[in-house]
Amino acid sequence: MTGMLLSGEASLALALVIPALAALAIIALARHPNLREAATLVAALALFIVVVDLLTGVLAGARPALELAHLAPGLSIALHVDPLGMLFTAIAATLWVANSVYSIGYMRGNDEPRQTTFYACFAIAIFATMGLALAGNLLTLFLFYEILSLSTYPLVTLKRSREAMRAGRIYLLTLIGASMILLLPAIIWTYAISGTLDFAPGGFLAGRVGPEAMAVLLGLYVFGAAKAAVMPLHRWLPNAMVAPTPVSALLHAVAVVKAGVFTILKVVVSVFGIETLQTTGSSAWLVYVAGFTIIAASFVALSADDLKRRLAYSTVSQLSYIVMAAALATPLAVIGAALHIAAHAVSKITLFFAAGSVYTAEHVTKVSAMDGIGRRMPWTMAAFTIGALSMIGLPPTAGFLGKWFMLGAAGGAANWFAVGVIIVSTVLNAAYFLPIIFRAFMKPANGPVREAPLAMVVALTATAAGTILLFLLPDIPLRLARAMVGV
Amino acid sequence: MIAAHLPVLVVLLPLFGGLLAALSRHNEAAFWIALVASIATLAAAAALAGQVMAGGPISYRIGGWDPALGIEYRIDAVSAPILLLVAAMGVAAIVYARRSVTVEIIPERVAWYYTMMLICLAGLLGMAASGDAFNIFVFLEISSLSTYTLIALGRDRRALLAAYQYLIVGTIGATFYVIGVGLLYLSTGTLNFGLIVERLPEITSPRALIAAEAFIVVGIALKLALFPLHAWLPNAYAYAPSSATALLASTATKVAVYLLARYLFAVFGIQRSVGPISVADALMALSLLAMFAASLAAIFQNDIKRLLAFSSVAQIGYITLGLAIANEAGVTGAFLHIMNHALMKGAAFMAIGAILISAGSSKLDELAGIGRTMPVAAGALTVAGLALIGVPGTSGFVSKWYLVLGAIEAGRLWLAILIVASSVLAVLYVGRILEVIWFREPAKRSLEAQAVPLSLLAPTLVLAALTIWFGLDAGFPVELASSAAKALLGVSKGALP
Amino acid sequence: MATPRGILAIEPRRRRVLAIAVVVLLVLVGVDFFVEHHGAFGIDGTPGFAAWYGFASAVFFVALALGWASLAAVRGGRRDD
Amino acid sequence: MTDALAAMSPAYPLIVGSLAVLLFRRGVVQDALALLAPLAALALVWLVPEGTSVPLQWLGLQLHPVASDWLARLFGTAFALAAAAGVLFALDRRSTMERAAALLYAGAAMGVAFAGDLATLFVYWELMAIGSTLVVLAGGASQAALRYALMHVFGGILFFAGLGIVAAEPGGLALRVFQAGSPGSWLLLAGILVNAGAPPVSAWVADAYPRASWSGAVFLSAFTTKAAVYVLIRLFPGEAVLVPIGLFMAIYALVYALIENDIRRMLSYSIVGQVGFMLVAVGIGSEHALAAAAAHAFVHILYKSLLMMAAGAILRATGEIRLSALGGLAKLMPVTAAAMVVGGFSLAAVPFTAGFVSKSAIMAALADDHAALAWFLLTAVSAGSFLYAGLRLPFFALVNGKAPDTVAPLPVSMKLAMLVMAAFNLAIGFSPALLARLAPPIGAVKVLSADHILFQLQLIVAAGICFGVLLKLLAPKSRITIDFDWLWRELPAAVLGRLIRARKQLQGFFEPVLTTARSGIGERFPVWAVRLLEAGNWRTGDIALAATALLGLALLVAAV
Repeated sequence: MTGMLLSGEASLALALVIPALAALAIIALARHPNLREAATLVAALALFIVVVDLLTGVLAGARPALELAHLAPGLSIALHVDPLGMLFTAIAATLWVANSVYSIGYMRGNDEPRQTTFYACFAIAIFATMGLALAGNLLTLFLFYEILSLSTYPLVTLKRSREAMRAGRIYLLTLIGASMILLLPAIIWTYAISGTLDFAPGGFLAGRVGPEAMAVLLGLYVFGAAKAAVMPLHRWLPNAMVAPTPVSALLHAVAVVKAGVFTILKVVVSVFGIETLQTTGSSAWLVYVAGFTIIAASFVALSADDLKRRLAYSTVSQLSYIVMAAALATPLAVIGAALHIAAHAVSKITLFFAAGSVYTAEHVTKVSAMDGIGRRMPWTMAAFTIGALSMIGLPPTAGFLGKWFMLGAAGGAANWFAVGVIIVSTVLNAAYFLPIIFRAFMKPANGPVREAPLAMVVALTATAAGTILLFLLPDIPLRLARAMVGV
Repeated sequence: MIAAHLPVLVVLLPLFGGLLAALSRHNEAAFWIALVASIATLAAAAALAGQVMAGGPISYRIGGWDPALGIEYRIDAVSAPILLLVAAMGVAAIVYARRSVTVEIIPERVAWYYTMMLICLAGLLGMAASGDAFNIFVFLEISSLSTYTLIALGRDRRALLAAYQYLIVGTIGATFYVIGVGLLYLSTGTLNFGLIVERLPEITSPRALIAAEAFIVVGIALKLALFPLHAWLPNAYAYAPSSATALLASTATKVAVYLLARYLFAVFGIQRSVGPISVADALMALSLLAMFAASLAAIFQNDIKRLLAFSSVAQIGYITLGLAIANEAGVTGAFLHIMNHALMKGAAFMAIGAILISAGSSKLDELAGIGRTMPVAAGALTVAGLALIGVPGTSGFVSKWYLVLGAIEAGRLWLAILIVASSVLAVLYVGRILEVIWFREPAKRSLEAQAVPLSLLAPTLVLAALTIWFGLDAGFPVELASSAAKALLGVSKGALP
Repeated sequence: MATPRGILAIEPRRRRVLAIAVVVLLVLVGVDFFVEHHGAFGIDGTPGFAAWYGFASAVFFVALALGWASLAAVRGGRRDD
Repeated sequence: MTDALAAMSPAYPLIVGSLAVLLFRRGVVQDALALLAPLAALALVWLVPEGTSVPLQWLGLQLHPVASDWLARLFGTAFALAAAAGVLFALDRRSTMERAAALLYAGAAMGVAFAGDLATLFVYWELMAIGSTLVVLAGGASQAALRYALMHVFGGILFFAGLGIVAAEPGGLALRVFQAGSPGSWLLLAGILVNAGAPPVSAWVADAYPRASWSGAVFLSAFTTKAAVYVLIRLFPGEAVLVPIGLFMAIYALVYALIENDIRRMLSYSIVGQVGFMLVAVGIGSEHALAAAAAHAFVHILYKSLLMMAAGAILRATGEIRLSALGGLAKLMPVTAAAMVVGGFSLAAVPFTAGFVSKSAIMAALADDHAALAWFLLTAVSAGSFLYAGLRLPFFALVNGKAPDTVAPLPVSMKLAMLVMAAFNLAIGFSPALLARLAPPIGAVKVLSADHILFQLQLIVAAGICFGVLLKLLAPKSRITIDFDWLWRELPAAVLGRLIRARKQLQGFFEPVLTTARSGIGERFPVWAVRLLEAGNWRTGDIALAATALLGLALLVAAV
């Protein structure tokens, strides 16, 4: 009926089981690198197939659910697909495939240590992402949110250097700390107010709590989900840049920061309900906070010479687009937010792939050292260019999609602050990305053409192509985003 | 037939087991006696818990005497979980002791050690089972004396000092307690809890009662290491033999907390104002201080056992905080945490004990990379650590959930934030351990660590597994804890005006 | 007769060209009197309007441009070229 | 067949050509492809039937990728001609990047002309920005290209923001007439005006175009600003605010052109000025005025390309583009000289050039509308235009001064391109009906009437006399004049520098305070706090004392 090969429940279970088994297999195959990587690839492909199957069902209207554990009366660990979760699941599963291919090239090309740890923790992080995306209630979401924080800590500290350990401490303390101090009380408060934690279309807090308290509660959620890196809880992200590039890609594109904005978006849509926020105006303040983050992070990016740092602040800025759109709390805005999650994922992973590729081939990390690199690594830098154009939001790239809806929403809501922020930040985005491209292609090359290992080039070409494809064929994410708000 | 005598059997079984073990004078035989006795005790406790959950409180009169004259054993929803917990931890600690004593105890004293463990168990169980204030004092002394011995049996010379310190402090506590009980008796003319509660409304001048309360509460507070009366605990836990530490950390303080709850809710009334502040507020202030000060102290420790000991002080703060919140969710949280903390701290101390036995050190800086050579023990320690933080999926999360829920339902969002904020301190001290044992290059000691026998690891792993089990399916402990909370809050209506 | 100096110092060849131009303009203005005008604003329909208006405009814009240049011009190049 | 054609935007051949150029890198094949693409586009401009193509679904929107009418065809023809002539002119420049970029650029402009809805239009609009940036970049000046790109990103996002907002209005994405009233339409207008080179960002034109290669500037002069005029005609006809903006642009550009030394910069200013004429006409908004604006845009593409070609030829042949360093080229480069004179005269609307036809149409429309101020000012500007384009430029480049000994020979293709463009200029000048066929509403204007020609001749000769008298004052000087670009090239750096200094001062002020505070906490951390944290080392007496104290306290409180 729904065109699915597997039953919905089976798909849900498999989405968790496959990456978990992959982690075990990777550990078991630690001594056989080729088999170990094969395990990663096979698992990634298997997960991809399962998710595509699930997607067919969700597009046809199925909403499978699965209870994993019954924690206590009223509290359970349960999965329940909704369109937004499906979108995130699909993004993460797809990018896991690309990232696995890329990782093999990168980890071997740079002879990185502790590769088993890398692949195993990566698989666990995917496991956590699947659980988080498919979570049926806040408790489940929180559980997987924390697993994600913990499983990525070994990745951030993969280099084990003093700097890496420091970054790891900041990473863990910020993410766990914020989630404990703010997110957990927010969830418990929600439970105390409403007696339920199950996500519901349209939210379930309407009328149960006053506008001021609702604004406070929203604040707890937004800052509690520090993975969304809303200022001032953004410092962990640039610090985590010490990790190898595939890890950065995981943090910025596949899972971690997306988990943050996903949480916020999910809470806005399925806990508060956008209509409730709209009528109470409880999210108005957040537009300003997110807007400030967008602009301030862009300025920092503008002044950063380290390429990955520049990309990191670009992420901080882009994430707050999503948060700002969520705060606008109109159907159009949250559609834009959902699309921007997809668009940012595929373009930012392209940018990081390219940065890692440049590092692998040339050991260049500074923007100022990238003169002529585009002439030497045309594929890599062409992909970088596409990713950068997407960050700016130019057609024909995916970045256009989200901005389109956000601007329409901001204008429709007559929120001129938001419109102004998008305009200014777009120019700033261009101001910190274009010089890299110009430098790379226009300055004379100081050596022969020498691309990074094939696996990396294949991966980054694929994601760059995805960035354009998503623009040309936005149908599936758009349908999911619309279904999310029921229009 | 036996079922009717279960309330007293649960105390007598370990007591006689202890005597037998002392008589056997043979290490191996003593172990088996202890094991059988403790398993029998656990069975008895489980049966009792089942009866209570099914049919309500059980009253047992020793020798058939009327409670006004004789001693009543009373098992209800509040004490049943404690009995179950103590008995279960007893089994785990004894299984664990089989191998740990071979390294930590002089062979001639091993049988004696098992005896002391059983007697200590008997004392603790007695405190929980008895419904008679003075009888509780007797059991308190029994458990304390055996505890001093257990600590003193540690090979480290500092263990003797720690035992001595605990002896002094424990004696002060017991003395305070017995003075309080005396005052209570003077006021009410009875030592039976039920009768005391019945007669309370008739008392016109509560001054003596208030003095009794002061003595009893401070006395118990010393035993449960309530901040700032906690200073004996770090040394005692750090230098006691591993199995003793595991037993004490997961039972002794918990029973004291139970006693405190009993007195505060059933007898004195927790919401009552003494002078300008209520008892609850004072307890809350001390609990918060414990949570933060002890967690901070834990961060700066280098010896993992001491670190965990400070962590215990902090975690006891959570429990007393739950009592101080004094609504159903809060007290449920407190009782949940009594059980969950026992499991996780038991696992943690057993794991570090295994590491200590194998690698010869419990110092943080000497155990770098121990996760490489002892993955199972380090894994158990990790699970316990995550539970201490309150990571979801572990039992620590569930108890924290109820505590925060209690705070929010009491309309105190700030308190909720403080509770979770202090668990961030746990992130720091647990994080230190995890970083060192997993993410550092192995140190010399770590590389030389030998394989650990299964009998050490099995109870450790069982406790760690339970920590996760109760984190994912908390139905059973929550049911126990919430009926305990309901029982406590239900009787507190009859407390002092 | 003193030799003109400065901007009015006109070399002979230019003088010849200028003279021719003036003659041409005079002829054009002369012819202008004999054609039918379709001025929309009155004054623009008068004969010779374009001649004087054009000259005045040209002088005005030269003055404006040179004046602005003397205010806003700087020597050398730009910092970021 | 017609259905298939109806869906074929004339943009496609150019974009495909751009990709083909990238694929076929060498020799004649690439040349042929590059020339073929604009010609194919030209053919399509006239083959695509008038009307709107079948809608396409994308992003939940109804898109009309192709829509054709006389206005689209007029601009399409101009763009195709400019692209063809530009490619021909640049045939000798072997830069695949510039060639591909130029075709992309032309294709995007074509796409704008034939877009049937706002979203399609925007996509091509942004593509145009990318293509033109690459053309500038191909000249090698990456800083200028960066500024250019940022300016277009700015314009693009303003347009985009406006678009996003008006799309939610009842009209949706339909191309329709807006009143600059709602914020959405204001943003839209602002975005278009950035591309048109309106104040306060006019300076980008003169900043970027002269930095392109000798051939690149030819392309640049044709598309962006004219596409903006086209969009204004479509979306904001009769928008009153355009009149003052256009007048300002005309006067501003004239002032800068009169004192500019770099030929191509001068021509770039001239673009702004001529677009100013068009904006005034669009602002007037009568059917006649709109057609005149369109016609002027068409003609402007013809003569400005020609002028840019001439300038490019001079740059190529001599390696020099400053008037102050040039002179006497007329004899050495006769074709170029002729092209420059024809182009300059056309710009200055000398009778029997194309510029005369279209400018007359604009002035007639102004007169019809009784826009006195605009009419008198633009007439004056016309006289001034002749000063620089018809006189100052040719005189100092071609006549005055010492000729260089030799110049590099020009390839035939360049000469051919200039001759073709010059021929177009003259053809329209002699036969205004050619232009009227493209822009039917201006057919009514009688251009080649005696009084009209006389009027223009007087204006020109009078200006010429002024030039003859003031020759020395207008002599080129090596200098730069502060322009609007000061706002974004100097001001931010100055402000930023000041901010950084201020921050340093602030730090210098707070540093001692912070240091004191830090060390103070460390040193004076209370002894009791340390003791509390080290509870494991308490003596037994301490614990007993604490217990007794607590008990005493409790009893005390109870006793009170």
